[in-house]
Amino acid sequence: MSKSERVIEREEVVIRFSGDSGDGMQLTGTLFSNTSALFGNDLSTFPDYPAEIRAPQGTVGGVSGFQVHVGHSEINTPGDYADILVAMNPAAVKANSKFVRKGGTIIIDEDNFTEKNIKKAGYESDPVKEDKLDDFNIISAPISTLVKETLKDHGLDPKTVMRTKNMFALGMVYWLFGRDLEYTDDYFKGKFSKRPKIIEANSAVLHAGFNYAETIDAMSPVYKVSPASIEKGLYRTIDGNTATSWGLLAAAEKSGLDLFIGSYPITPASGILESLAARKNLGVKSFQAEDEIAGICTAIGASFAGDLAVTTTSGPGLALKSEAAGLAVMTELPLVIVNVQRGGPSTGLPTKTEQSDLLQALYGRNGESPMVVIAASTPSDCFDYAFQAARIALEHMVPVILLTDGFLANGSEPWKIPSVKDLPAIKAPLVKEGEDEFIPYERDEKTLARKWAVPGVKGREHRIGGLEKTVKGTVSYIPENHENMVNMRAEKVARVVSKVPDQKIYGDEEGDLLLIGWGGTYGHLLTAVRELRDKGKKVSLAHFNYINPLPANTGKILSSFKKIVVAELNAGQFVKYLRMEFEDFKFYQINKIQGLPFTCADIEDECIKILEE
Amino acid sequence: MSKSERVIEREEVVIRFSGDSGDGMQLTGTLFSNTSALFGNDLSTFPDYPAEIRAPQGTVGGVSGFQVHVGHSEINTPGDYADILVAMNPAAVKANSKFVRKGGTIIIDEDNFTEKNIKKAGYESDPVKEDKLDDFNIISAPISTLVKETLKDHGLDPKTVMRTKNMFALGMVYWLFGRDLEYTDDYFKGKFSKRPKIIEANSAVLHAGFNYAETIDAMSPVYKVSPASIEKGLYRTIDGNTATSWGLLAAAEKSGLDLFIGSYPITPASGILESLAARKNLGVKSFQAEDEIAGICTAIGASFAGDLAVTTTSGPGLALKSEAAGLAVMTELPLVIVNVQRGGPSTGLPTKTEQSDLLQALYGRNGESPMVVIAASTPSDCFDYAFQAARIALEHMVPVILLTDGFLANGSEPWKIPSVKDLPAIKAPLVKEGEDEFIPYERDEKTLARKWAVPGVKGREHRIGGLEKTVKGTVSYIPENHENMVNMRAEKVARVVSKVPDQKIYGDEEGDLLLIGWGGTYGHLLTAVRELRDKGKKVSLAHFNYINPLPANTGKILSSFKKIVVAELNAGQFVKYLRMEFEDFKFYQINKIQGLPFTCADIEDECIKILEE
Amino acid sequence: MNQETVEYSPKDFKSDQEVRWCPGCGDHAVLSAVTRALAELKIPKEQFAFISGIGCSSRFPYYLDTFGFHSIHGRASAIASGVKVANPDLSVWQITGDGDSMAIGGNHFIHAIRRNIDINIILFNNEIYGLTKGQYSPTSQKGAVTKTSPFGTVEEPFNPGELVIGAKGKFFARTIDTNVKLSTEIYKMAALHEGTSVVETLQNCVIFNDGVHKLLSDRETRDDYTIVLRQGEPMIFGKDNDKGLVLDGLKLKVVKLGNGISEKDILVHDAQENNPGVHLMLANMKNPGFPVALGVIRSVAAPTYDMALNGQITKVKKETKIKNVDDLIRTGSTWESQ
Amino acid sequence: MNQETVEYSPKDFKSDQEVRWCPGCGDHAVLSAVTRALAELKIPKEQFAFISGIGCSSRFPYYLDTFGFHSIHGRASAIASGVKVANPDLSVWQITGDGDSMAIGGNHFIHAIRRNIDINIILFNNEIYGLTKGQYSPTSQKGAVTKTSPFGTVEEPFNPGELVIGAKGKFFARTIDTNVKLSTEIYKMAALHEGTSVVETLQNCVIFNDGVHKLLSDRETRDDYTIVLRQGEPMIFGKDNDKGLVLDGLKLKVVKLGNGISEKDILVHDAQENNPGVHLMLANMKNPGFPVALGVIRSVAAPTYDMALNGQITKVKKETKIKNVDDLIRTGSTWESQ
Ligand SMILES: Cc1ncc(C[n+]2csc(CCOP(=O)(O)OP(=O)(O)O)c2C)c(N)n1
Ligand SMILES: Cc1ncc(C[n+]2csc(CCOP(=O)(O)OP(=O)(O)O)c2C)c(N)n1
Ligand code: SF4
Ligand code: SF4
Ligand SMILES: [Mg+2]
Ligand SMILES: [Mg+2]
Repeated sequence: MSKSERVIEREEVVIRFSGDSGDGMQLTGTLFSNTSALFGNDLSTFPDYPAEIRAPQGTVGGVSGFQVHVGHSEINTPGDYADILVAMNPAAVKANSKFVRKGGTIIIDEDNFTEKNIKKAGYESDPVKEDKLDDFNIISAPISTLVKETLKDHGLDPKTVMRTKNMFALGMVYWLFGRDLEYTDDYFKGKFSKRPKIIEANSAVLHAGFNYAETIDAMSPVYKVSPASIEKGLYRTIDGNTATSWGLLAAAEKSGLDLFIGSYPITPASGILESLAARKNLGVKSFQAEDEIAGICTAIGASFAGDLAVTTTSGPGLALKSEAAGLAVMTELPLVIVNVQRGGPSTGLPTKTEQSDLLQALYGRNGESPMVVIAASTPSDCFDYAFQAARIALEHMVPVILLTDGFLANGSEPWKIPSVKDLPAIKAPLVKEGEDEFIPYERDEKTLARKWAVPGVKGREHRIGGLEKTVKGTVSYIPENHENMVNMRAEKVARVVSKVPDQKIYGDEEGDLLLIGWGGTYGHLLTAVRELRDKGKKVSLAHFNYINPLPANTGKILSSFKKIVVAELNAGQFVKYLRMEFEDFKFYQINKIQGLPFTCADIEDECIKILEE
Repeated sequence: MSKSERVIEREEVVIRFSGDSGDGMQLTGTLFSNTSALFGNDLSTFPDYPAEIRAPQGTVGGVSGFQVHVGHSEINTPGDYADILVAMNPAAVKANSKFVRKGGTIIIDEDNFTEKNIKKAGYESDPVKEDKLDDFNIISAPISTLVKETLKDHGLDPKTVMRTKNMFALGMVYWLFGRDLEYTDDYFKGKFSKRPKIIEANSAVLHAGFNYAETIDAMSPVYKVSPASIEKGLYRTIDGNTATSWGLLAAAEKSGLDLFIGSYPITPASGILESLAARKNLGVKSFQAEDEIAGICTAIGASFAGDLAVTTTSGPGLALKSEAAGLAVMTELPLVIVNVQRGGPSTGLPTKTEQSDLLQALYGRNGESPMVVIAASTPSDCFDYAFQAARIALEHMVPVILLTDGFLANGSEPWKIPSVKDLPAIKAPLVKEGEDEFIPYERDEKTLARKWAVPGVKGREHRIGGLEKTVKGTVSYIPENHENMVNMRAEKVARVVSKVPDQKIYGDEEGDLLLIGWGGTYGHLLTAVRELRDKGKKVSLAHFNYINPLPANTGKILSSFKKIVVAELNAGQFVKYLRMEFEDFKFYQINKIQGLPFTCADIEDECIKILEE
Repeated sequence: MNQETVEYSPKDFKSDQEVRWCPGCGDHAVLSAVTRALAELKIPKEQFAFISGIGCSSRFPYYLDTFGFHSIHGRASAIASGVKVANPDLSVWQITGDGDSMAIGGNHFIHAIRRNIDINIILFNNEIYGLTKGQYSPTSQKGAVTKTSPFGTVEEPFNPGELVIGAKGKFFARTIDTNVKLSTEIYKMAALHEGTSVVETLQNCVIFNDGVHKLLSDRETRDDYTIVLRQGEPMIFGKDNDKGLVLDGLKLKVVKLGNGISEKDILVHDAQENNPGVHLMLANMKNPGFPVALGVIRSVAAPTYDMALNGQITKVKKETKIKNVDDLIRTGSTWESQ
Repeated sequence: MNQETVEYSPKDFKSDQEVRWCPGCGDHAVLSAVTRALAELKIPKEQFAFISGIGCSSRFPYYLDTFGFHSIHGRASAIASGVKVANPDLSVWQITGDGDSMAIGGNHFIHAIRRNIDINIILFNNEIYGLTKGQYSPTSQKGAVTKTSPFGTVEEPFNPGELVIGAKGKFFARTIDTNVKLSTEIYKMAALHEGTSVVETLQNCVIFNDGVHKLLSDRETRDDYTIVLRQGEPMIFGKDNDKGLVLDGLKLKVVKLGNGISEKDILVHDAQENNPGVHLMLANMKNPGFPVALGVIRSVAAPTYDMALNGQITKVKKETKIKNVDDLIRTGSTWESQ
């Protein structure tokens, strides 16, 4: 067979790079993604790595994976099953073979399939036999040997030589897809600009891999995924954490305020703090606090002083912030709290994704302490919802919780780069200097927001605090005043609905089944609904970004479908919330609590079951 | 009129003592309560004091009050309105006159009604006029002058003399009720055993007040409240915080374990720590921690080491404990968390009562983190539910949250003293020394409780922690294991239902309206339902003590009434929870968020409105 | 801070709120001293921000006509840090109790000090939890009988000065509520010091711990039981100025002047010495045996966090090519799709 | 603790769990040293409880075949305190990182020390957050470039020894991962000390902070850059044992032996001196200019919290008439109703 005969033109392909934590699989995946994006594919990625920095070499616990889904048309998930698996060692096969599509391709470094490694991975004998992979297209290459050979005259030490193995595999994959090596060569030049030997070595190995793939005959099939026909414009790939921090930066610029971030590192939220700490060039005051409580408290202080204040964390950190979050509710100061959800409870599964902090976000504070809660649904729309969270906080003088999750935070996709001038304006109710009395809890008629008088503004001295107050800011135990203030704070949050667009529906406005989701499961649910509709099912999707308050048309949407199914990566938290808010409906549930995203297939099956019930 | 003509035989009388924080009103009320209890009355008390230690003298903010409801038959609340108000100064009138029953009696110290004090209290002129108190029976006595006179030869300094004023007022009240002075005289002897002069002075003033009341003619009416016909037995008065600590002590004794309390002081929960710190004679290890987090964490450590471990707090403190509470869920260690609810959000109204921490107790933790939640409903049954909380924690190996509130904590009532031998046995699943493998998360078939192997027991070395684990205790990221463990932890909490008695109903088993309440509002709701039933309404009460899990018959009860009304001192938290759990009902709500208990009258009115809707 | 100078009297700093401390509470005197110090600083009123936690003392900001924030228990150091970093031009003060700063707030307290953020901390030390009605605090003396220690505490207290130094503190002073003049002076010095300044203010709680500092405040005893340290002056004290401190090997010793010992033998106070050894000993002196040290014990110049951070921002901003968000989101690898 | 003595070898203390630290991580060596120390202590295995927080180092308890608790970030001091107070017979150890103990856990850390609860704290100081992949910690040197400080940190680090002393610490020692022999010895001494003992263990994170302690561990430099302090011995160091420490006024100075300076001029180490002055200076010594002090720097006897509390309980129990709950609930005023 000549190459052209074996070319498979595909709408989309899923590829998973996997190997030891030290094998550089995250980088390999990222380079492949970027090259594909440059080529014009749409894509979605899912990194999946162990909680240990370096788990013992060669064990399943130490396998690090990076899955990329590239496509000609719109891609919404990193894919359920891989078409191609790159497995640098037996453990990588062990961990991943069940996620390879029947008949898919598995590329292995045969040099690593020694008896010792096979045992370490937990196999008794031949992995191909044990995992029944005979139907698969196994490409076994002596990668380590070939790399050594390639670099034998480069004068490098053996450790450095072996570190380039991943580039050999990447070269092979590029050949499979007919991709250009230029982007990757450029990357080497930028990254190692002061170490020309390393540039040369990586490049040599990359090309060797590409050439090797071309040379050997077993190499089939070759995938062609044409560029996606996406909207005209300037694009880049972006992950959720970066998008979140950039959205906040955009909000700072639009509001004319400095951005302050007070945070304590925690997986998978640290990336936001790291990305903003690097933005001193845009005036970001990044404060790495001694703990999560200090994170939110420094942010509250910065908000009191007039900055756009942000604190970022993940589940256990949100729990720690809950007392101080109540202070922000009580003092009615603008604040954005980003919670990148991960597997719980307690330390739980820190590097895995889950949606189980929703009820904590809604109710995890003492007293009647309502808070605006919104959720992003794709890596790139983290930008939009971070921007929106800041806008609501500043214009309504409320703390806002933005929920993302590990899947969004680390996943990436192409993003059409917006122009800041096209983003909505943000006008915080700042008070100017003056002689007239300043009344701290006097409210805007429409939004019920109080005014923001920051220290340094002449004539606006006043006191706020966590004790209940009268409108004038005097501490008060008067029963009616308390009831009134509790109601005001609730009503103020309810009125944020004026900034919440009507809930959109994918599919028809009515039908047999409405699938409901929220946050990071968007891609999977959308794909499932698409497939169901392709099969002729009367199924639509309502995927929520605004949780509290809910979009004004939510009740109406619910009443337009025969059955309502709420799918979440938890034991049923949004569905509980919907039950609280809407007494008249029966809600079905689909739940998964495995630290992993949904698979589209599961969702489809469940929906069909419910439809047929 | 002779005295006997003016004697009014009453089923029940409400009396409120009020004055400056420094006037000793809490003590006065307590002494009156104890005397009435000794006499055989049933009673209920409600202390109500300012958040400041000493607010400025003579201001409304500084008024401290203590209300007692005494009765011949069962008394369940401190009463909506007072029959008798003792007001030591104008501010006390200002703060309380609206809570006096039309035509009631107001005893004032006329020496304190100077122009300055009247102004300080916020009156322009005569309080009686301004508050339209002409219909009231005002007994104006020159108390200060009379006290000075009484003690002029006792050789005491003026400050000490004036400190006895409250005893004059108490003497007057005793006369009004025909009570014996003996108990109070004995109290002086015990309290001031080393200062005979002080005993004499207090006693002299008490008797002077009594005699003065007998002497003056304006003194009417005289109240006779006969002893209540309560069950035979030994009684004492008890407040909620003391009852809570004693219930925990009883559980320690029954389980054969030492009691460890790790807490940080906070109003209104401090009393529990204080009461247990005094119980070193019963071996209590009381640890005043540096903050709430250390409070719960030392308790978790003590639980790991084999003590019955407790941590106590109020709203903001519970928020701080939420991360560590999740650790207790994950490690499946027995732990009792007592939360004495107060007005929120944030610091809120720290000395006032509220029921607004329910959703925080249920959902205020990251991840899927279900916890047993129970609530006491009267000062004395804090004993029973504290005991029960400990029993569930120990026998099911779970953390349990016990909710009480400021009203229960500080309120008191007569309590029939139980015998410890009559309390149920408590058997914790402790593991003995042994050579066979210990499997940390192996579960009891019935309860799903794991076993408790404490350090020091030979051969039982093992490791636990906050990361997800397999049954054997190995850290695990396996998706199915996580899902299974999440479900197990939820199911384990659900199975606690085996210890939850069926929900009782006051009134008929079916009817037009079911009033639902939970926790500290029991007395008020019961009284309201009684009155409604007396009026012929088909109303019953279901008052919940077990919140999670709910009693097994809850659904059945709900379906036996035409209308369901949930009354709570918050914006509607239990009703939200019921909506989550039961999709098929419509729930009405009665809510009050004023830092105060319900008034029975309000509840009655609201129920009638809903009945007539 | 560069602002116009202005003239104030102490009462310009009093708010319209009713002062709610117990009559006789030491807090009243501290309020006096602070309003005097503020008036003397000649900083525009709107530049002051007072941040407190929870406790009797933490009610303080309500009584001052400045920007004020009565926050939550223990968190004032963190909130004040945020205020100062957000706006380094402000004069930021933290008001806190011994429980608020050293029990629940201990971590934020030591970290603010370590970072040397330019805030002025007035720490009211009454060795008790006042607001919650009399439980022991981390500064209560060992054996103290309180509501939560009916048989006496079994734990050693912190000494605030020692903890401050252990946390890399650059400014520590001590004063006492009853000495309003000294307090005024010290609060001013704290304000003028750049970096975290901690002023432990010994305060009497008349209700729950009356008289704990009695020997140090009573007219008859105070001169013998305290020493007021002043920069560059010999450490002499006593009703008759007849006692002094000298070094005996590596330890301090009290000596009587006269009989061959003269002023020049007495140790001279140097608050500006970087090595904290002597400061630690001075902060640790206690009765009996030694006078309690009042005055500025340690005052060492060092870069502040807020200045360093803002300096870094200024520098990076100057050097960058990325001037706004549009620039930022277009850096790195992008591609055109048509 | 009074228990039968028993014989163990280090491997008796190794659990069946796979050790998951990076190859080359300093934690491996600490694990070795600890298992050796435990074996040498001859305490029955079931008496050991190891409590940790979260961090790479905090995985430690999984690898030991003792009772172990891998808790949550920063709280190990509090949990360990609870364990020890509940059962004072146990040998309780806390394993913690520089972030775990001094960032989020700072407050519990200083309070455990102040209370002098008898726990042994091994503090792994790699000057970085390892587990979360390389952010700076409260011990990272000023200017450190890390993931969250791309332009260098602007804050001064804590020195653990100084903080321990500021918190009234009675036992502080320092060792380094690479010196397993010294570590073993010091962990044993920590275990034998009654009260909180803190052993700062300098540890190399090969991934995120490789080489931070290089000068102190490399064969060629370590003897000149460190000094191992031993009770009662002169403070001499250097490859050729030719350097020593002397006091110069109130400060330490490095001198060269010979040329008129002999061993007897050199300062003798006294870890048992109550006055912390010299200990503070020793703990603070750093390169360049001074060797870094290893060994037990401070070890002062003092009553422990757990003993005092349990002593109080024993005493009160003996004196009380209330022997059980039935007695208790019948004290005070009660009445019969018939
Ligand atoms: C989270 C939280 N925990 C506990 C409390 C209760 N509390 C308020 S003030 C205080 C201690 C007060 O002592 P201190 O800081 O010394 O101030 P003082 O009243 O003595 O001036 C405590 C325990 C609280 N308000 N919030
Ligand atoms: C409440 C909470 N906040 C943050 C984290 C994330 N976190 C885990 S370990 C760690 C710091 C680790 O540093 P260190 O204590 O020095 O230990 P090392 O990994 O260096 O041994 C952080 C920030 C967490 N797990 N929990
Ligand atoms: S309780 Fe003590 S500290 Fe609080 S206001 Fe009264 S005297 Fe002052
Ligand atoms: S990241 Fe650093 S500290 Fe953590 S295991 Fe690896 S080398 Fe050790
Ligand atoms: Mg105090
Ligand atoms: Mg570290």
